[in-house]
Amino acid sequence: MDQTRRNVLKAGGSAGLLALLATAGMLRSEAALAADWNQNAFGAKNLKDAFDALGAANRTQSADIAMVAPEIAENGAVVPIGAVSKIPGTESIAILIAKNPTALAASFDIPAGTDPSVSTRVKLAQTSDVHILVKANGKFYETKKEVKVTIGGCGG
Amino acid sequence: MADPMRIRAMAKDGEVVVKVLMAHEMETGQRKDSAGKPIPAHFIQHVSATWQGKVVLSANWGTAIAKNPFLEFSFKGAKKGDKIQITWTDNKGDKRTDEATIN
Amino acid sequence: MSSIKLRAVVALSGLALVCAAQVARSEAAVPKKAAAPAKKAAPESKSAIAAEFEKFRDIMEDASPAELFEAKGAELWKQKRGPKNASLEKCDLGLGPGVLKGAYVRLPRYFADADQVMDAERRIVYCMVTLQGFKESDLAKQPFSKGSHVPDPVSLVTFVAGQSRGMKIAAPQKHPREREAYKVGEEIFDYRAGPWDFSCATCHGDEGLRIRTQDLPDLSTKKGAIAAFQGWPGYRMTGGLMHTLQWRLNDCFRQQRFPEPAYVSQTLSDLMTYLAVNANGQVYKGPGIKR
Amino acid sequence: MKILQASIVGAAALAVAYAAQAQDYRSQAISVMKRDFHAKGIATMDRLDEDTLQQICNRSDNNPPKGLAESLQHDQLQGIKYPADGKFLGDWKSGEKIAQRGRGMTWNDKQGKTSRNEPNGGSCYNCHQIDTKTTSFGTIGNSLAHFGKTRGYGPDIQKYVYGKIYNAKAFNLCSKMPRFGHSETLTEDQIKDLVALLLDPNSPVNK
Repeated sequence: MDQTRRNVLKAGGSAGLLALLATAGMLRSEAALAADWNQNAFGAKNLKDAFDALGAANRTQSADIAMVAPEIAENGAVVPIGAVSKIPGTESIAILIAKNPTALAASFDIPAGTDPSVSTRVKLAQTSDVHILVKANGKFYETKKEVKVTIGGCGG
Repeated sequence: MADPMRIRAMAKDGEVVVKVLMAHEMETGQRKDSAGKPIPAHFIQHVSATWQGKVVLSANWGTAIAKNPFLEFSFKGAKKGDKIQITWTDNKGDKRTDEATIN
Repeated sequence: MSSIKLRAVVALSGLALVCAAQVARSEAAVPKKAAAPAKKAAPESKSAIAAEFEKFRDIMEDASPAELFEAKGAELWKQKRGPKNASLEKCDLGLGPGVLKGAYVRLPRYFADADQVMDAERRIVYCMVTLQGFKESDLAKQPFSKGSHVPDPVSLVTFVAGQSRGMKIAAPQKHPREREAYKVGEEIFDYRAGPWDFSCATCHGDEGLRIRTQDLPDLSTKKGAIAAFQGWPGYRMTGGLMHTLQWRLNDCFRQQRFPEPAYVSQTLSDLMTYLAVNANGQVYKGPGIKR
Repeated sequence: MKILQASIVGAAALAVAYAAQAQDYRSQAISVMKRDFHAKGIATMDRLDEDTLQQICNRSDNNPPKGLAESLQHDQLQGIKYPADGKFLGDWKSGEKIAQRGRGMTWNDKQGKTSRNEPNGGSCYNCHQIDTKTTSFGTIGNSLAHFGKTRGYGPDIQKYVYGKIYNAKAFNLCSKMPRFGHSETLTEDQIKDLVALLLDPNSPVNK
């Protein structure tokens, strides 16, 4: 990966790049998609480094991001997380888990025509804040919520 | 070879809601086997959904996505009977594409 | 049942004579379940946690990873496999060869061809052996999901169970062997032994209890039995593994600190008969999600 | 396992009496289990054999006649080995770990330790509320929150708690609680640590 490309990724994340190419109507190979995977961001060991690697060092707390997540998760191995952004011009939505060994869990690019609303299920190593990071019109917005992880019984 | 995905795509009120389940270990690389040897990371890194050749969702994933991953999203423009393709690619280069009809 | 057992105690010679007088009294005055009544700790927090778990369980059941295994089982059912290169489409799950709809909720039942009361997995394994030529000893080697390994019977049971989704549980009790299975199952359920003096009933014989944050249904009641029957086969969040009732009972015995019951054995069929019959009349929702 | 003479006679008589019953589903259940089970790791087949106490509890729906219960409780009490140094209070911090740990004694575990080579756990939180900071606790047993604060810290209660953990059946014959000392699940030092968790004034349980 050359330096220019790295800078593009660092500045905009794969989200911006993909949106750009999508609007340009370019279909890319799987190899190119895989190369988009932001090693620095996904490899970051803590929240700050992950935000930095996504170019999201500066973020605004926003009430226009809704997170659906349990207060207390039945099992940290499968925690449902939903994120909805009401911020106009939402380009991407990322899920970060503060206390996981690597903080960035997922990043979704939202092309025009797709709702800024995604759900998935994540692993939580322990009780942790879960952050939703939204990129809209080149700016970053954030909300967070604590999800508790408990010790269970025999497994139903 | 990886098992097929389960894709449900339902058109409702001008929108298509897509729910996908993928069969994948999503091994974090942080675990050890019973002999104490680290189990190498093996996880889906990229998922994309296309409708009529247009990417309607593209995601990059890390190791924190739960085993046998679930993904839900919705988009506008498609109608019943249209087809949607989902493709995942993992860190070992394995990939799988499945198709579903919107209903 | 209680009075029969007390009569057995009365029948004690020697020592029993000493306490015969108290027997009559205890029959009248002492409630049936006298073992260490539990004082409920913080019921508010219990219900709040349980409600939260339930809400997100519902979200996940809407798209349960169990579906992946149900689909796999459907493929396996049709495929010609095994030494005899046959499919399972002629397998009789109790409603006739190849009849899948409603079969799961009518098991365990007595099968004359095997002269056994069989639960779903035991019957499927029987079909894999008789129709396809697999060896039971091979299937029993690693019968439970582990890591990325999902045994074929697990996917098959999940598929078969899915064919009873939304149907009422109707485990039969017509045949004498089915009634016997229920009675023997009940005795196994109540049998305390091992270093920790546990029976199934130690944890599952009273209402409203929980272990850690996990609710413990009282399997001797209708309400408790359906809670335990429901959701199996289940996708277990811990480890992300698909498991059947065969696994659930096996692991209960492990945690009961017992030795290991054989895979698809009578012990497990009898216990499942006890459970299913207690749950009779209630609607089975299909393969589910478990903690 | 130590069984007193009277109990052996009782058990034998009971077994004989019971075998004579018609439609004996219980003995059928026992023979089915003995045929279907196999030893695995430390979980040997003798675990399926009832001792006297288990026989009595199994045959009375955990509600034995009072006289019999008292006599057998007495036997159980006789078997408790109290610490030779007469001290009951160990280290509550270690006690908390033992209370949290639920592993040990299954067919996956090792002799006297867990599959992870830790000392056996007491599984206490599985059934009891203890330190209220731990919200994941069971309700099979009663709440032990603020145990010493509400019940006192004296030597008598220390001895009682030690004995109760060592062999709960000495106090309530068909209690659901395992006999942790009697079954050699926990060592003397571990039981002392648990006593301290409940009865050390500095333990968070009493804060």
